[in-house]
Amino acid sequence: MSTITRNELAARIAADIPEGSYVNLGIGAPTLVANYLPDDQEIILHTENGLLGMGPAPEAGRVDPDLINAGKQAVTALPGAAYFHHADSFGMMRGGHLDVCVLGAFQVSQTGDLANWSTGAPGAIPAVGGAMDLAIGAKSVYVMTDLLTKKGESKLVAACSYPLTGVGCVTRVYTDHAVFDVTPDGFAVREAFGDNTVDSLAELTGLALVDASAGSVAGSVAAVVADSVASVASPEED
Amino acid sequence: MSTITRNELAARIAADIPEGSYVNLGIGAPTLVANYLPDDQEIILHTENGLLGMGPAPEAGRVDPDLINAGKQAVTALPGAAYFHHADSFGMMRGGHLDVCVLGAFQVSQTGDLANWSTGAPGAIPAVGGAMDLAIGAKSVYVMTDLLTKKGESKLVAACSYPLTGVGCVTRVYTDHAVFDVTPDGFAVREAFGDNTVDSLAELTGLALVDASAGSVAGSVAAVVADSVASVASPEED
Amino acid sequence: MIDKTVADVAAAVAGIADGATIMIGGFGRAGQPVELIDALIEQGAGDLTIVSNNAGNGDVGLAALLAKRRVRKIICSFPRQVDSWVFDGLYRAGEIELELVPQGNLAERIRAAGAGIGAFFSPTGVGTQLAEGKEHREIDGRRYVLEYPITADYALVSARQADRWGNLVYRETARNFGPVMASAASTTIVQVDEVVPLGALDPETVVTPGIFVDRIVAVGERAWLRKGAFVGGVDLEGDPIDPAKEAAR
Amino acid sequence: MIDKTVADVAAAVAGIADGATIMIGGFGRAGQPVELIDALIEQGAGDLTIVSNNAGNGDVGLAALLAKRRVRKIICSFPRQVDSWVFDGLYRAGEIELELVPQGNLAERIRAAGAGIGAFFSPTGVGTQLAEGKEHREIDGRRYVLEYPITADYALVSARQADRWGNLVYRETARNFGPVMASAASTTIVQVDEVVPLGALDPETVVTPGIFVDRIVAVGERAWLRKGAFVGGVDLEGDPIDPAKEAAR
Repeated sequence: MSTITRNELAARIAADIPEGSYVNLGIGAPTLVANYLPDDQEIILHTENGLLGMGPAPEAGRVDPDLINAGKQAVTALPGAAYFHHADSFGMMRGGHLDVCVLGAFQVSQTGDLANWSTGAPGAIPAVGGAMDLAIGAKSVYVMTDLLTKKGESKLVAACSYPLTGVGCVTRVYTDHAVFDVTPDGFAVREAFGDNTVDSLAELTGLALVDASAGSVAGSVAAVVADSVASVASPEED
Repeated sequence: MSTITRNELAARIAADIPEGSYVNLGIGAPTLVANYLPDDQEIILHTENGLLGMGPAPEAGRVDPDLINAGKQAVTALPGAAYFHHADSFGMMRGGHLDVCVLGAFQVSQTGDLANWSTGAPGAIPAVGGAMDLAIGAKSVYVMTDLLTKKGESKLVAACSYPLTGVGCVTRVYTDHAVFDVTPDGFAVREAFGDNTVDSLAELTGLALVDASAGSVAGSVAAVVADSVASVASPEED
Repeated sequence: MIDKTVADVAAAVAGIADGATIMIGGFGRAGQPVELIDALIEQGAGDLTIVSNNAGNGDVGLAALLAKRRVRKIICSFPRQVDSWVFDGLYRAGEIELELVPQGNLAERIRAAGAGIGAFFSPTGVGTQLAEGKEHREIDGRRYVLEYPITADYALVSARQADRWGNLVYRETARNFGPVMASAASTTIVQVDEVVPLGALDPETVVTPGIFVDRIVAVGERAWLRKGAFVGGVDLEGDPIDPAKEAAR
Repeated sequence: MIDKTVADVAAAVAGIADGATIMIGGFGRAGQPVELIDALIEQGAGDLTIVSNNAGNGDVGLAALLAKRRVRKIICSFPRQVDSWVFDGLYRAGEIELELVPQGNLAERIRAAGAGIGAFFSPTGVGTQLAEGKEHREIDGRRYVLEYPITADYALVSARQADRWGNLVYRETARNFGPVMASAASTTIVQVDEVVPLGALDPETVVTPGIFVDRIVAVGERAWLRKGAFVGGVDLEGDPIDPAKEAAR
């Protein structure tokens, strides 16, 4: 089936974020979403290491090592920014003040469980960072991921086999094949890209899916996307 | 027996506070201690409504209603001051960062329980403010009070009959008759003023007292104090 | 463009319904959002639960709201003051419910609500009437009492300056409960002396980031600041030692 | 006169004993007190427990301390980074103990230690391996895990400026863990770019009040600030998306 590129997916997610939202883009691929936020709207980015009003990467030669994002990349601060310490920053997340957070994933279960911090592989060095705080730390938790692993297995699952990051925390999953909402009845297909259908997605995932796509495709970024072979993986796999 | 004045007692307490201490002086009579802190030493005053480095009352005509102490009196801020919000301010107290806090009392028990917020009288309007936080909020909790009530009853007691402010929290009691340490063996007379003796204090309080005064009177402010009739009451009685 | 400023205090308090829980900032008169409270009185919502350190001073602000019988219950630490006669009368008449909370527990419970903490063990109040019936636990040799968050539908806060994103700075000890209350309410409404352009506030010195703020209204400089940094003659009521009383002892 | 400044970094870390628990500020390299860590290496204390968000970057600072085998255990949230090879090697060899804590719980546990909170219920980590064996409770329909304070004998913190009373201001996201660690340790040691006269810091903008600070040492402006507010060519390692890896997918 056809897929959209990582950048197309980032644009698709960006289109769902209303002006005035407070948004945390995690690390890795989700940070691409920032590139597609409309220039004429104000959407305020949070980075959990202590900044609201994060701006884009600095110009070459203007790197400031004291000003970084959660991925430890150089960033800038916009007019209207504010700095704060870690307890305040994570209180902001835990207290439910962020509107949207976009995360990568290894697996998402049909009850909204998220696994994105550890493969549980023996000998792997564990590292969690802010993953568990982010997973429970926004009004809407969006996952950005390929639908399938490199081995072709579905990342949408009945129950996660990888160690959990959070329980019942995911609101919506944006994949290269389709957008899924987590509902009390399981995954609902909100929008299928290209030639994907609810039936074909059900076959790929091995899950019973709800059809919630009626009318939702029109006007979306993805509606015009044809076959693309780029993959959208979560950076936590690296 | 002879007693010292409220101001003499404030001076006596001030003499026990080393340079560099972080000190909270409660409200009412304990605030007099500030008048006797030596001008050539730096002792940093905390007021729990959000200021470290509190200075004296402003000159007439220079009252700033945004700058008040815990008793809601106008104060000033010294060079080196810092403002903070209530959760930070009470965290500072609760976390044991203050060296000394000086409080008034209705009663102090020989195990160091403090009662200073409520007489428990029927119909009284209860108000606690920061009393319970202060009681447990310093490395040394000093009480400043008359030894006797207006009816002649001892404020040092075997067990408090008034509602408690804190349990086992008092370090030392400065009264108009004598200074008492709270010890595992009960009250120990650290210093007796004028013609007070351990025996006479035991009679006044009706408590068995430890004599810990040997050598501690010499050179103290109180040693030169003769009969004084001024009383030292706790403001919370008002 | 994000612009949280509203035209006037009436717009600021629009939509507050009967039965709402409202946090009101301030310690005594410092930081008390008097203009917002006046607007709330005008707006008319009643049967309110108020969370505030004190229970009103004199006949203005919170005291005036109480006098209008709009408040069913107040959660506070220090209702009784030299100038709390409005509350005193209602309380004695059994016409207002009081939940008394030690001041630090009040601040921390509000902070917990804003920071997503489910409950916390505090050493304050252990062994006292105010901890009776609450869960106790000994941790590492010290006794603690379990305290729960205090949330609210609205917070009314007074600050010095805001930008249109809602970033706030305060002034001196008027900061007091503002930052924690702003974080704990579903809708935070702030009155400021002035709104400044976006970027005018140094991001290092913002005390309340705009994420916690929903509506901003400029009310002009407060009366005592109009003639400069200080004024005399302001009726600053304290909890003073009464010299007459003291002399009579 | 209160003067918390000390002459040099050796004086700043004097007295740290074997077996001490030490908090080290910083998120990656931002705010990492490299000069104090170097002094600690020189000073020689070992068998340490370190509390820090990361477990060292490259071969300097915390990584160098680890490489000297001075650290028995580390409590952190994110040890594995692109440049954490020193930690990685020790961990794989079983030569360092790791307590992994979600980043927000780490910050809040440190804050709790500083603020005298006995324990708190956090929603972070519920249902995960990192909450296994811990007490859980449902409060108001949500599940929480009970987390305890993390205290320390020392905190090593990097800040922008201090006065002699120990008031601190930070710079940008280098603030990160500094304020909470300063509040949580028995002895807080701070390296700053510069010490300014008492009164030079605006009391409205002090981030860490001096009450939390014991020793201050000026280490001069950090390398990347020497030529102005920005420099190029600094080896700023991130956790980047590796373009080569990405292309190969």
